[in-house]
Amino acid sequence: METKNAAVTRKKERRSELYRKLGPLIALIVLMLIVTVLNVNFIRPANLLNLLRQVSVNALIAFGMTFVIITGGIDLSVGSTLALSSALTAGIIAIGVPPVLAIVSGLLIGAFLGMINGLLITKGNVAPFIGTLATMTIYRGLTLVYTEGNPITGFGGGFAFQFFGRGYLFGIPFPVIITTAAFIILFVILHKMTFGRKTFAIGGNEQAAYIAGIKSDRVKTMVYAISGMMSALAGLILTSRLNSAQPTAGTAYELDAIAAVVIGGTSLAGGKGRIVGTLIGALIIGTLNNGLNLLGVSSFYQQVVRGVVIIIAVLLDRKK
Amino acid sequence: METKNAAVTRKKERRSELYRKLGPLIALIVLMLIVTVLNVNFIRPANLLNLLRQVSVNALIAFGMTFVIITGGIDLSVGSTLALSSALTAGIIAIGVPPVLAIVSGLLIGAFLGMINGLLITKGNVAPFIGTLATMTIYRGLTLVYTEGNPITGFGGGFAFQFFGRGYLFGIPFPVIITTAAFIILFVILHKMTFGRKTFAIGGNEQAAYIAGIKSDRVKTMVYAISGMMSALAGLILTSRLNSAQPTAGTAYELDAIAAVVIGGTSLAGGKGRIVGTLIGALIIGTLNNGLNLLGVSSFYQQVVRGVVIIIAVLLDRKK
Amino acid sequence: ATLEGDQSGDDGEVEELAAEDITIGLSISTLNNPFFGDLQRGVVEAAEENGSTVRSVDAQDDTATQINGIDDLIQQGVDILLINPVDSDAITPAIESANSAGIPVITIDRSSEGGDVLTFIASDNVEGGEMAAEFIIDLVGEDADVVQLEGVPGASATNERGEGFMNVANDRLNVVESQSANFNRSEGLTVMENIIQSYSDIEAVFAQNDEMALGALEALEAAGMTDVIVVGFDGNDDALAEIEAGRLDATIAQQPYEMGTIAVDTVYDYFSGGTIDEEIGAPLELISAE
Amino acid sequence: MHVEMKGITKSFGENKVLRGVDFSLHSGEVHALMGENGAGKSTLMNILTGLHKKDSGKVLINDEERLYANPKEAEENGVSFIHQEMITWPDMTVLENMFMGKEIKNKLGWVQTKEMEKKAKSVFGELGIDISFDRTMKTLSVGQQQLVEIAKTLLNDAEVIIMDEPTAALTDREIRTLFKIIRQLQKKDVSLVYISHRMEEIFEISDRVTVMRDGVSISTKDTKDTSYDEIVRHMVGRDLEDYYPEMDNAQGEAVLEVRNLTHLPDYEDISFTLHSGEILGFSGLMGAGRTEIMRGIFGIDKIDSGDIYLDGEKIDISTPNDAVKRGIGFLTEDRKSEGLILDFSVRDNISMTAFEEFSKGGWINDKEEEEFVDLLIKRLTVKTAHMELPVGALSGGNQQKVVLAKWIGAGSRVLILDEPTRGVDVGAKREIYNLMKELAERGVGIIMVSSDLPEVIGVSNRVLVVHEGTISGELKREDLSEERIMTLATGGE
Ligand SMILES: Nc1ncnc2c1ncn2[C@@H]1O[C@H](COP(=O)(O)OP(=O)(O)OP(=O)(O)O)[C@@H](O)[C@H]1O
Ligand SMILES: Nc1ncnc2c1ncn2[C@@H]1O[C@H](COP(=O)(O)OP(=O)(O)OP(=O)(O)O)[C@@H](O)[C@H]1O
Ligand SMILES: O[C@@H]1[C@H](O)[C@H](O)CO[C@H]1O
Ligand SMILES: [Mg+2]
Ligand SMILES: [Mg+2]
Repeated sequence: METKNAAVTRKKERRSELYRKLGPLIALIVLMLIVTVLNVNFIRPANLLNLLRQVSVNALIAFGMTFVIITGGIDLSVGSTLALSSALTAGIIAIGVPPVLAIVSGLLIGAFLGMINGLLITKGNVAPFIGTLATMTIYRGLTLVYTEGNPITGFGGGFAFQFFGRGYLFGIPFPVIITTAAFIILFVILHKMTFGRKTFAIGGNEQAAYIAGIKSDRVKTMVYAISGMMSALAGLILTSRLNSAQPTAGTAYELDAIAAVVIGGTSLAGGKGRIVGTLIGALIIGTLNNGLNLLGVSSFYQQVVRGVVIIIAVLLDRKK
Repeated sequence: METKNAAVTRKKERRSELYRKLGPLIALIVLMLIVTVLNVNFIRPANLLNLLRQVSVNALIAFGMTFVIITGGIDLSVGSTLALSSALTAGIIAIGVPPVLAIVSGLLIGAFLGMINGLLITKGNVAPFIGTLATMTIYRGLTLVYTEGNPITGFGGGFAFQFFGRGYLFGIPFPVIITTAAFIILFVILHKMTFGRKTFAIGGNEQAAYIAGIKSDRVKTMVYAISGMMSALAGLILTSRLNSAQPTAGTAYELDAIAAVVIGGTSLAGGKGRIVGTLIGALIIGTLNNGLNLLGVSSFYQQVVRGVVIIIAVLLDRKK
Repeated sequence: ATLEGDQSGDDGEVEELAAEDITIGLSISTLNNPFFGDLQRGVVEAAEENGSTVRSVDAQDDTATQINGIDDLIQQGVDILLINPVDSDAITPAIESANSAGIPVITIDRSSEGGDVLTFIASDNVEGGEMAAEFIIDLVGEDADVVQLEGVPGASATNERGEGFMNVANDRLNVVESQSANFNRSEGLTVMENIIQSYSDIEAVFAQNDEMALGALEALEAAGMTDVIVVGFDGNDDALAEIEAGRLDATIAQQPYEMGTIAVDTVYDYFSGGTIDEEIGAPLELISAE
Repeated sequence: MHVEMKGITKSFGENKVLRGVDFSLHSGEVHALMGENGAGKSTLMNILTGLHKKDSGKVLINDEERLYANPKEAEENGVSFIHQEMITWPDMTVLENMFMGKEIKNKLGWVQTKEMEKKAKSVFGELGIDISFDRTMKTLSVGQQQLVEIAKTLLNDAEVIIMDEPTAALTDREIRTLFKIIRQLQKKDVSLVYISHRMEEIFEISDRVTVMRDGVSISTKDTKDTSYDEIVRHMVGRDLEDYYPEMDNAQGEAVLEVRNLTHLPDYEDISFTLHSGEILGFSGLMGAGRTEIMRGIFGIDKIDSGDIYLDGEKIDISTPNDAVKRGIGFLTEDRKSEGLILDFSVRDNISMTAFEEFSKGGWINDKEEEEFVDLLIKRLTVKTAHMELPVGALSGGNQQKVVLAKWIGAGSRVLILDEPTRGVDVGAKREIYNLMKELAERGVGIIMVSSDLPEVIGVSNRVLVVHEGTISGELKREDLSEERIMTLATGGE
């Protein structure tokens, strides 16, 4: 009896688990179908590639955010980190550093800015919401100070840097390739490596994880560094695409990234989540933006629709 | 030893409690002293009244936010609620409804918008962060749809409505009087009445609150309604002061309000907080904005300074 | 019970002041746009040259922040206010408080709907919009499919440029799509990318400022639509460089720096007892590759 | 008040927790409710007090069918429940806690603190409690919190008080106070339901005993007519042999040496040696500082001074990670908040301390992990349907085994067990003792902090007694007795 019961529970659990995993995916497919029916242009390969390229910036930021949220934290500074690291990278290229080196420096700058968040939160014991709220303001301020409020343009960077955001490889936009690579690497780290396990454990019960010998301060600091680095990567793509580092770039991007993560089924309470879900979440948001534009919905109504879709997606996920 | 221990702990606790309460106040006084030394204009009564009037909008929103945060929630939609209720009120006045009635309707609209948040969170079981993130977008979108993106102006409202944001009573700006009144009422509700106790109880231990017979769904819904109503009140003051309802009004105001609450010593984890602290927090932020302007600090550096002050204030509070 | 702005300031004679004794208060709508950075620089440099003091505040595109900032300037006892409003309506009360404090006001780039203003310095945005439309017709002919990228909804520049553009385009061009990209470069990029998906035959784009035009340019180039005509507005450095490089076709150049210096000159005129025109036009110029 | 519950059934989803339970409570009696972890004791009482809805069956109060809609209504009708997991607001004051949801207010709705204090004072007086009302709950010891909870029930003139494992976190002195209070209440004709896993208490305090097993009530008897063995038989469905295993494990070399460990004001100058294969008991009163000492050794809290040696070599432990790396394990007294991640699977919980066992260069080998976890689940006979079940769904005893599995899996050579059997039923307790013995026999050195005197005496090879933060004495196995330990624990010679 007990075992029969257990088997039933097990089966049910698996099924609900499956729903939970498939929920966002089904939502995405339905959304894509609707848009296609309303405007067949949507499904054309050119538009889909365009869509993917548009999604890449938010997706990259949201990947990093997934780690942060799984630890039970939040990173509001991603947009400002994006802007500051982009501006500094543009500055670095402008003084003649080879573009590949500059890109690497840009990523390291992002990781460093993220690390500051991590240290504030772990060593300073500041709540993630308020700590990254503060650095969001600070990094934005520093960006404006550094750029004097002007976009940095004409900094050069040659083919390599231009290719970064604007290139194509086998007909696929390079940012899409970067995003795919980042996804695979982060997927492996989160779901196949001990670092990911530790990330989940901290979000599940930090005290228990700490006592089990997990260096939670170090893991958290690294997680914020990952988030910073992903923001920087997104920033570099944007900078390359726009051929310009904008001081106001990334404003309010944290909201889209958080929405992607949550729509993807990661819990804001920490301890639970999947990076595949985040990818799907980012695609849902991207499809929505792209689709609503294609359908000629006014940008005012777009906001309403976007909010409603976020709620529906989250409610669907609740219902399993 | 046990009793001695207890006594020591006790004393320590009282002292740290005192620090906790006085911390933000001391920070405010120090800040005011610094600004005064650098520019004596700051301390002139006319400027102090000006400062208070400037603070009133953020303070009102932050008062409501205090309730929300004490329940362990968050309300990101305050800025959009402010904009939507202002626009609708302006519309109501424009069709000739007497201003006092219109003001009351405006407050009810705000409360209603807040209630929607509350229901989403309690009945829909959506995390406050994501639920109010969604309504933030939706309310903003509705505002833009309603106003067609244009400010509403010349709607009239006569003396009564103008007085609301721009009047003086005994030489004191009327918004300051409204804010004081709201503070007193909310203080009593939070700290002297059972509703406040319930608010704390829910944030402290929701399961326990349920067992103690507290209808937490109802209390939470009301708390979000209070937050919405305070946002609407702030919006009416703003609309009256600007003589215009702006569709983009209140953008990012949630961040200043949350900062005021947290600087004031209310914990984002819920269950702990004081509305006096929030008032002080709002004054700190206001003094900072006013002071930095008086000192002629460039707006770019202002952002950096503001972020740093938030961190310092929170760290000071941590250290007790 | 009284109202802010009720007590009228000293309406008497203008007290003459030497340049060194003048403190100018400057309220800018946002410094996150190079256009206004230039404007501010124009004011500051012209004032410094003559030994005046400038105190400036940044509204960060928020109307409430702007009136707070202006209050702060009034508290510091500035002699005159130069205001670049975020919103032409919402600025009225701030101008009224300045009036009641007896501080004269000059608005720059965007007007005020109410209060007493000494003068208003701006380019003629309606005319600028018309110039852009005419330029496009010259290049692609009448009835071509064109797209307009609009600025921040509700800003006077958006409304006026749109009005001017449509004045001409209504009868002589086929505007297939007109969407807001908020005067912002990255939004210009995405909005344009999306438009391209539905309209592959467009021949020209009018962006209500250069930032959006530059974003649109990247989108068009990525789609291989390099022969689409793109016209911007402002004449900022990046845009001029792109015109030089032959990628951007034209921009309706405003001269923000000059607007700043004109404003300061007007201040000196005022304090030496000169008469001031009600409106002062800043030069507009269409800059194209030729 | 007379309570009668008949044929109560209750399922949570597929899980049939109660399958026809009969239970009755006479006025003025102390009725013990016993049963293994997960037998359904708390659930039954939650149904009585309106927290859960029954599926079928009858509840009669004074012979009338009656269902309380929620716990508050039950309380208002004189039925109070002191929950197993104490339900408090740590950041709120004692007074606020006591009156939560039933504040005294005036016509305007203002809370009347003065009057509430007056009322609370009289209740405290009755119970002989002296705690000031403005302290926050979290600053009280668990025992004091428990007393406040009891005082709370008196505020409502409760006629029925349910105590769900009230002594799990108390030491003997506090238990004595509690029993005194229970007797006073009984005189006032209050009926009590007393749930506990501690057999001695049952015989001391209760008038009748009901035993539950697998969601059914097995027997109800007058306490004086039953016996220890009978109760255990009813609980586990068979006879249990000796409760404590034969402690004949041989002891080897010193593994852990602690020298002059000090952290004021919690403890001072703590020195002792643990040998491999030894079970070293730590006894003492609540608040004596045993937990603090263990946390100090394990690197959770900072120490002021002192040295720690492992295998004769001085080591530096400043974080738990340093301890875990060196093969020290720590089963904390608070399983839920420090020992487990309740929503995580059995597998994730067990593998948390032992990544190296099944990963290379940070890469996890899923297969190896599964085998590793499976082995531990089998070795410790953790009762779980499968390893993906969330740990929170297991019974208390099995949760405790998961924590043990985690530390055994980590290859711990030194195991610190803080209250390892708190809230664990007899059957599971025995299994845990057997495991401890087995580990000791394989050379693991074990420190067992326990407030359960029979347990300390039953399984320790040697006992150290802690009094006010210092070690007040050491007792060899042959010298162990409750009297000796209590004398040392209270500061006597
Ligand atoms: N809210 C709930 N949802 C699902 N299952 C529950 C819930 N509450 C209890 N259970 C399950 O019901 C069973 C009985 O639990 P209960 O708490 O009544 O046991 P108990 O006899 O009090 O055990 P213990 O001695 O460990 O306290 C357990 O299997 C438990 O997992
Ligand atoms: N009177 C008190 N005031 C505040 N905190 C207390 C008090 N009594 C105990 N505590 C808390 O609980 C701890 C109890 O001490 P500790 O746990 O070290 O003793 P113990 O001998 O292990 O007792 P226990 O059996 O409860 O585990 C204290 O160190 C402190 O953290
Ligand atoms: O005139 C200015 C510029 O065109 C700027 O790009 C946006 O704001 C307008 O007011
Ligand atoms: Mg129980
Ligand atoms: Mg202990």
